[in-house]
Amino acid sequence: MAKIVGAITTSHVPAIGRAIAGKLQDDPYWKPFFDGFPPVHAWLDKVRPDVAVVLYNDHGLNFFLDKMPTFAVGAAPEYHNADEGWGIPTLPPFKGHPELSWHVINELVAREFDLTTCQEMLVDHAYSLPLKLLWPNDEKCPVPTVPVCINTVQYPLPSAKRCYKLGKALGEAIGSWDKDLRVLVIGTGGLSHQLDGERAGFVNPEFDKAFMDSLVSDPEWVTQFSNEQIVEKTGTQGVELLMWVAARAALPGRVGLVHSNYHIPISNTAAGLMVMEVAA
Amino acid sequence: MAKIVGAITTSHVPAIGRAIAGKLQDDPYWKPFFDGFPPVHAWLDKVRPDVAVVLYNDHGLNFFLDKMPTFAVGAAPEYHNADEGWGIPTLPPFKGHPELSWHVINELVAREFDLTTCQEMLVDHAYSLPLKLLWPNDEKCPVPTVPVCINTVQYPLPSAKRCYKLGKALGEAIGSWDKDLRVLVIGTGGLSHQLDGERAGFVNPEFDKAFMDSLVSDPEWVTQFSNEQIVEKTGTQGVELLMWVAARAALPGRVGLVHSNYHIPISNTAAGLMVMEVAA
Amino acid sequence: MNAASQKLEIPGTRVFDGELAQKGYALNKMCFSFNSAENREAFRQDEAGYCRQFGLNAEQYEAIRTRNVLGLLAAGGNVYYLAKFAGILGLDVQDLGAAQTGMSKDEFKAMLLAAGKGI
Amino acid sequence: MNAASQKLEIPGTRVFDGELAQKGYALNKMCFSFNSAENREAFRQDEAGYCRQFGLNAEQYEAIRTRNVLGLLAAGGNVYYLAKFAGILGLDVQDLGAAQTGMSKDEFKAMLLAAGKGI
Ligand SMILES: [Fe+3]
Ligand SMILES: [Fe+3]
Repeated sequence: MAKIVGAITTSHVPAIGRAIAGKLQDDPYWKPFFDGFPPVHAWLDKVRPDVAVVLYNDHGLNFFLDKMPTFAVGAAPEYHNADEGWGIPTLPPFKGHPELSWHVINELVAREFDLTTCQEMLVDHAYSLPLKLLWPNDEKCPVPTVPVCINTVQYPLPSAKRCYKLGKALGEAIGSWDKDLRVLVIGTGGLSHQLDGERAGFVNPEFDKAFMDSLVSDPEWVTQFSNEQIVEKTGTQGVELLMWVAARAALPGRVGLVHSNYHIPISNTAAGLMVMEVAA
Repeated sequence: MAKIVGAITTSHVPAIGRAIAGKLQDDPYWKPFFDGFPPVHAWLDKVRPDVAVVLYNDHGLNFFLDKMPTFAVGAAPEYHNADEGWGIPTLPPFKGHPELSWHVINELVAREFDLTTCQEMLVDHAYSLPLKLLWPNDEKCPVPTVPVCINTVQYPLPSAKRCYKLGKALGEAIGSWDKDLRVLVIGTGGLSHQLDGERAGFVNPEFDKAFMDSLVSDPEWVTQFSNEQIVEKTGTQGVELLMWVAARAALPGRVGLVHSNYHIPISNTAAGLMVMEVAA
Repeated sequence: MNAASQKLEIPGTRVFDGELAQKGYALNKMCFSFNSAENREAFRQDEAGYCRQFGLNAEQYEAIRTRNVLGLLAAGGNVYYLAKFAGILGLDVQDLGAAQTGMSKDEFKAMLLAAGKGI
Repeated sequence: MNAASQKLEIPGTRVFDGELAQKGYALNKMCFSFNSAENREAFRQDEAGYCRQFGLNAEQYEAIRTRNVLGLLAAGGNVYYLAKFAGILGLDVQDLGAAQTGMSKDEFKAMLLAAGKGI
């Protein structure tokens, strides 16, 4: 049976792409952010995942308001990164894993998740950049991936509670996969930031820290809040922490914290990073 | 508060469009089918709905396999009928009801249905023809409508059990709408038929009759079956009865049967029709 | 327990699952394009070129070329999309039914009428 | 009980709900089109014509014309789509932040750096 090796949660911001392209990793502005990743690379070398399931949110590249899914799961042989409107160089295509995709889709629909399935799907910076941060030295992402996209564009968004349930069911689905492979779960988004409105630039390190702690010790803590309350506490785009909630929930039982980092700011964003393993 | 006046469930087949265009209502082949509708018209004259929520399945007009939703709800000001590939004349656009659409979307997502929301949406014969059958003398459908589309194209389809829950939640959502309007629920699809494969032409009147009876007396009866079992009993497209399950479930409590009709064949299909009211 | 593994065998019947959906993607995408009259005309003008443009494999192209309905299904075609191809050929669902069951169209229609007797 | 009616007022903050989604549909559809470099160029060539083609209302067009970020939000713009318009103008999210808060870009950046001190 398949085994989940752990979960990595990280922020994503288009500016990371510019920093990578410009080799700014050691620039004083960027160093505290990029310095979070070598321990992750060491952990990945140790656990050697065969495939990654990536929870992320689309930023208006693949989905528009004519067909806006709450939860979308990719089932393509390959996922292309594409121009999002600002002409940043795109990363090479990501290999898919249709067999795991369909297994996950079948199991989640059987568990009453009303998925949108995507046999063709463009993936944006929320997908491409975290994978590049995890495997910076590989020209192409070395593991095949399965995208799971959560709507953070148009309300009503799924609640933190629903996302927790999605993650839990996803973990069970992966665990029931009849293949002897090691699966990594990735959640990208957040932490506190707000791009739009008079409150632009809002961040909330106290809440972010409490949230990061809760993922280890009490992962359902955040499900007490409505999305509007999460926005109040973390900013309009802080609600992207929903991907972290789902990724953590995919890990069965208690977890151990392998590594974490937290830094403000990158661009307008409070950047968080966590690596969690299933407790022995 | 809004009030559900009842539910109408009916089959849909492209050939009905050809029969209407050709004025074949009194043709011996078509008469037993069209004769089912005058009692429905009389009932509609009595209950005078202000708006209709239409559960139907798309046949590859609005959705493709690149983004195939389990449940999609329309939130457009207007829905256009369009060429489905065989060049049948299209019907005039259907007026939407965005306010009810968003109310339903908000309530259903709050109840953990993972909808795809559609602010632009083409509607096919499964939508246009049943509405034309209900209001044959109006050039345009006289009531605004809200589309709720259930995937019957690509497996895994939502189970009958999940569709029952959707319908129940939809009924609660409508019932909680703070407008003094009369809402009609429509479900289109089925009954037994199979278009594809060596078993094409399969129908099953015994099962259809049992299913129609069950909607009145024991609406959860059919939820004991998996979709594969429903296909075995009703044919590959017989599974479109899922829309009937959801429409019936939207009616709170016990129902009275106002009218029903059943006729084989129209085209390859066993045509069913039911009008149900909430029991006093 | 594994929901996906509960497969029911139904004679003469396929459910369009992930396996078929993967296999038939190019074919179904082409048929989906036939919602547009312009695309139907482009297909009529140059069938082989149109099929190539959508990346049909040899099995799919052969089934299109020979109007082989069961072959199209075996190649991953989904009936909801294939119906649009049938539209190009001027075939209705009873023509398709006859073609798949090996009956004449009259026999196929008679079978359905018989099924409606005495219900 | 009515899930939709539980609205929370957050100063300087809007959630993009059904009401804004309806209001901003044309504007957001135009901004979505800016994923394509060709469309960005078409906009640059003829801003007014491009906006007309997408059916922007007067409020939306005026906010586009005057590069008024808060006006675009008030007109139903969604930040994820508006970011693509910002891309055309060569603005990053810190330019947008400054524009919305009335700070200079340097002040806005300094505010964020200060928020990161001593965490
Ligand atoms: Fe983001
Ligand atoms: Fe149908």
